[in-house]
Amino acid sequence: MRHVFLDHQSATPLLPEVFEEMRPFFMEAFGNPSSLHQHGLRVRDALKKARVRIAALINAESDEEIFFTSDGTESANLAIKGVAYANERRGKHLVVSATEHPSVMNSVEFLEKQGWTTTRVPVDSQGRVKPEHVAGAITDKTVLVAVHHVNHDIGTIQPVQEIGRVTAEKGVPFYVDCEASAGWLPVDVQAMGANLVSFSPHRYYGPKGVGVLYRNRKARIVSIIHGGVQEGGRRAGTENVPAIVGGGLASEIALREMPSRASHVAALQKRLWEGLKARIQYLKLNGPEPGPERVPTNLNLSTEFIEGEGQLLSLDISGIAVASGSSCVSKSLKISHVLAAIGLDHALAQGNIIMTLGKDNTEEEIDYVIETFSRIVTKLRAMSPMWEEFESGVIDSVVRPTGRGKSFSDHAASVSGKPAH
Amino acid sequence: MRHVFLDHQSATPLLPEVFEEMRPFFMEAFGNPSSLHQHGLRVRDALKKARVRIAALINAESDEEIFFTSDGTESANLAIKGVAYANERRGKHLVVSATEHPSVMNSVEFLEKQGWTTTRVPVDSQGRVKPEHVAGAITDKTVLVAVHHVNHDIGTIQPVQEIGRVTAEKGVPFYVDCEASAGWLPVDVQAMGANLVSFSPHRYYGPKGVGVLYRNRKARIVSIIHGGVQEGGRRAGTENVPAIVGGGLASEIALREMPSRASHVAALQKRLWEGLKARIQYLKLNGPEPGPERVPTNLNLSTEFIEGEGQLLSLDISGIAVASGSSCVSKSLKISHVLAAIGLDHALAQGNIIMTLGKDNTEEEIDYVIETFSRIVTKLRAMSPMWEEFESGVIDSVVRPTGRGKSFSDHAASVSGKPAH
Amino acid sequence: MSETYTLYNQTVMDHFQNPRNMGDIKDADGIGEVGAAACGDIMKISLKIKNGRIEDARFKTFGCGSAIASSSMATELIKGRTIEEAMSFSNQEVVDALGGLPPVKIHCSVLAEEALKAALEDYVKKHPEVAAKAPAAV
Amino acid sequence: MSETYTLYNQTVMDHFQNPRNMGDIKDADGIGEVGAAACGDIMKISLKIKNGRIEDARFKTFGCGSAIASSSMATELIKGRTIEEAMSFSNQEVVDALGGLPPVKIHCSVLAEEALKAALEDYVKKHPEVAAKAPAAV
Ligand SMILES: Cc1ncc(COP(=O)(O)O)c(C=O)c1O
Ligand SMILES: Cc1ncc(COP(=O)(O)O)c(C=O)c1O
Repeated sequence: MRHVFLDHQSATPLLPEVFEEMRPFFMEAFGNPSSLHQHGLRVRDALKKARVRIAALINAESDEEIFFTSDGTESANLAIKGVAYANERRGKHLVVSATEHPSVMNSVEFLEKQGWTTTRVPVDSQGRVKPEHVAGAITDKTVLVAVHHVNHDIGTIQPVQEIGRVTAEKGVPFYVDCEASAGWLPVDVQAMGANLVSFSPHRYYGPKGVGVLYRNRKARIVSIIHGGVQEGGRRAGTENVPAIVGGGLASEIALREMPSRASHVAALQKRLWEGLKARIQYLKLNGPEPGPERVPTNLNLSTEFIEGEGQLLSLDISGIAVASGSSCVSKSLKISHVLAAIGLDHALAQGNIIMTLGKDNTEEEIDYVIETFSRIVTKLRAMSPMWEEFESGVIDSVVRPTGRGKSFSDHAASVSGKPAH
Repeated sequence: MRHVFLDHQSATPLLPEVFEEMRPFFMEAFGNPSSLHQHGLRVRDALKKARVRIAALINAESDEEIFFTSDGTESANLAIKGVAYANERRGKHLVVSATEHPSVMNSVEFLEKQGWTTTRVPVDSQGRVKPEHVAGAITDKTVLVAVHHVNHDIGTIQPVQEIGRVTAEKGVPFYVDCEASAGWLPVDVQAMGANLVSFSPHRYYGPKGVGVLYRNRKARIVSIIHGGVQEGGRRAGTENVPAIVGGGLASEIALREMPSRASHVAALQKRLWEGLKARIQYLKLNGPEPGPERVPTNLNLSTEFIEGEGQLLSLDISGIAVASGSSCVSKSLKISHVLAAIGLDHALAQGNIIMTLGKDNTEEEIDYVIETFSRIVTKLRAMSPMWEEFESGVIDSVVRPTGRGKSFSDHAASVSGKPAH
Repeated sequence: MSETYTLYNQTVMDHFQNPRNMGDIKDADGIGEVGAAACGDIMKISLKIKNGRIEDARFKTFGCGSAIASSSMATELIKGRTIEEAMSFSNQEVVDALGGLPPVKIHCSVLAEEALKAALEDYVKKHPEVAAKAPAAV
Repeated sequence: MSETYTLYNQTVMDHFQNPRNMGDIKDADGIGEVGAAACGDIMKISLKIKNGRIEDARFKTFGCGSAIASSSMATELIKGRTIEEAMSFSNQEVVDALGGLPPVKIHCSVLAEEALKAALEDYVKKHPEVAAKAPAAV
């Protein structure tokens, strides 16, 4: 069977050359960077090299601004809580966009339980934050503004540079979660005016087990994982040396290959979206059209009248790996808060499918996906009472309304006795 | 040059078979366990297997009691803060021993800034905590007792089983940091009466990048790294799959080989201590004598009249890797708080050297270390004004007092103008 | 990858991929359509009833794999039962027949039970004489 | 491992391994012994002074590698200087001559400066006629 991996947002395979770079650090150079002998000093040098490479990827001024954590989630937690705790006396107000990743959202919620208040800046129907809304949300108690570079679900590119100008003007530290952009789009921390940036090399063919936090001197942070004085006192715990080393090389390669990777996936993104659009009716693209406002790796689709998990499972059976933001696939039985934030109709949120491209996908694969997916949609629609009720005029389409029938949501509420959430 | 690695407390090389077990999870089975497709499900199975293996190492009732973090430090943070935050309404008092690892001590200090209070239970001159002191420290506001199994610096084995009976009687959750014992001594969470246990496979030939927290249902914890719902909602963030897989196998092997590894290092420990004692005068062993009260991997020595970093550097030049708890080798310029807690004279704390054995050390290596170390001590003493002042009767020895001269500490204070810390 | 990894067990996957009794019954004697407020799934079951016995059962489902498998299995199980027997049908039968469902997906089997009960209710409403015989279940 | 990794640079390592001027001077003209409260290091420098010039300097050090290297280097640097020159000796000279020290170890070079100054002070105390000539530095 053909295997097509279209879930690069969740994972990317390690590059063979990165694996080779990591290999000596498992058995031979196995030392602890805190040790003062040969074994420790050797790996200390290796960490330094990784820091320099990662600084280059994001145009940091100095490798001393790079801190290693265990993943993107921990980096986001450190950015949010580290700044909040460090500036507790100055103020306890945070500004975040409504479509931040759960690692940001849930960090903020945790702080709210400890007495912080947060303003969640809404996004438009394409998922974009307006810089003026950020400006309006900042108070004299605000100690941090957090707006991600690219949305993990719908691929929207945020106007971070403009927001960076706002925060600079107001003198508030600016944190940009670049997990969904780093390695794929240029991330220039200086041009962005970012004081904190987080990401993880596992998103661009580096290893799992390492996250990065960039932090410049304009943002004070304290540690959130306490213990030894690793990472300049900002992150205690024995460093995951092989992963850091691998993350360094993956970053160097990502920087070098960015133009070719980006144009490759952009072409596939266009081919995939246009192919699907031509073959499948009542299909909606969530987030901006492919182009300058959307990351070239991501397509977030809603297939009307059918539910996401069934699409995902059927695709998997055909060897195609995708994700979904439908409530059925989430452990919490809730639709992605991003889809809620862009005001997506519940009917469409339920039919959500996320396809994320990588450098190794091919045109043939894309054509196979288009073919297979349209077959699956037909099969699932044949099973769906909603499709039948749409065809018989009981309910209307959200994607292409006919003016006949009631809305799916009204119908769903009437049969379930409660509005869907 | 000969290379003798005697710093197994800081790092152990990965076992080749563990590396092989991890290998497919970098490039082939690179999926994210949260994904619902083939690639995700495959690694989900692998995590489950690792959990079962780790549960077996510590005799946990169920693999559902095993949570993965990034390292022993994070596990300790999660145990302490996770329990503290979860039980905030019940009480805000913690009991810890005075010689816990910094990951525990500094977590507790952080909580103290947020309104918790802590009782630090003192240890005796061998570093042992008395169960009755723990009992006496518990109040009706106590939500956690933390006493490590084995001390990371001086190798003291704590009477955890007795302490576990105390905490069970009082109905207070009991957390045991087993980082310095797991894989080397039997850790039986049920026999210990522990509700939480932390450790990291990198201490017993597993990979860096993974920590373990055992937690049973009697201890409520909340997450401290917020985001997705990985690890049953207890630890957000993309799992470090290869490291978890490797940690699983390393645990299985450690369990199987524990008797032979333990008796091997115990014999070397005896040989090393007796050899050094016979060759070097004014040498003190910190912590209990090799035997049932001391972990067989560790020797913590104080070489009187010379300082630790010089010993460490000289040993390194001779190919021997060791650690030191002297203030000169710490980034904070403070002696190990463990040495302070056992009331070690400052003069001896300064001369501290820590040698930790591993399964691959040999008798020949030990003999080389004895030979080399005694040569180094002679050379450094010849350079030391303290040795000269001892020989001339100005100051006295702490290890073997002669009754002549003042104490080193008095002398040091008089020349530096301030008492040393 | 040589082995196949599936989210659900083989039986569930089989019923998802090759659903039994998918579709509608023309001139159904009872139709039930219910929705799960928890996740937004919708299930419709139509029944053909003759001489107090379920002769045919069909489903249509808007929902996840386990919802589709649950409705497929429920219609299989229910065919041939009397109304009285069907009235006491429980989701646990579906779960058991499917060889188990993940805990978070048990509600899918509940939805199947509810859709079936709703279809029976619909039938009973149209046939008050049946209601008189089995009042407790409705 | 083929390469050698060292905590300090080559010069520091050389002075640590092969310290210059280690020892005591019999009948020294000035002896200074100082300690660093920060870390507990102790350094002793003894001087042989003839015609207002440092003829010989020796050290003994209880301390880390950089403390030993700093005292070795300080005694090297100071030999041949006049008392007046030595009075304005600064730890930075030691740091520079060693090709740099890690930030956390700069205090070791300060200790060397202090030990030297203490030894000079000791000499001056015994030779009040010198104090009269260079009062500022003491
Ligand atoms: C935008 C964004 N932020 C943070 C994270 C969390 O990173 P990690 O999975 O490395 O913990 C993700 C994960 O996909 C993400 O997409
Ligand atoms: C007793 C003890 N606890 C906790 C830790 C911290 O573990 P890690 O180094 O895996 O972060 C250590 C580290 O050596 C330790 O010895």
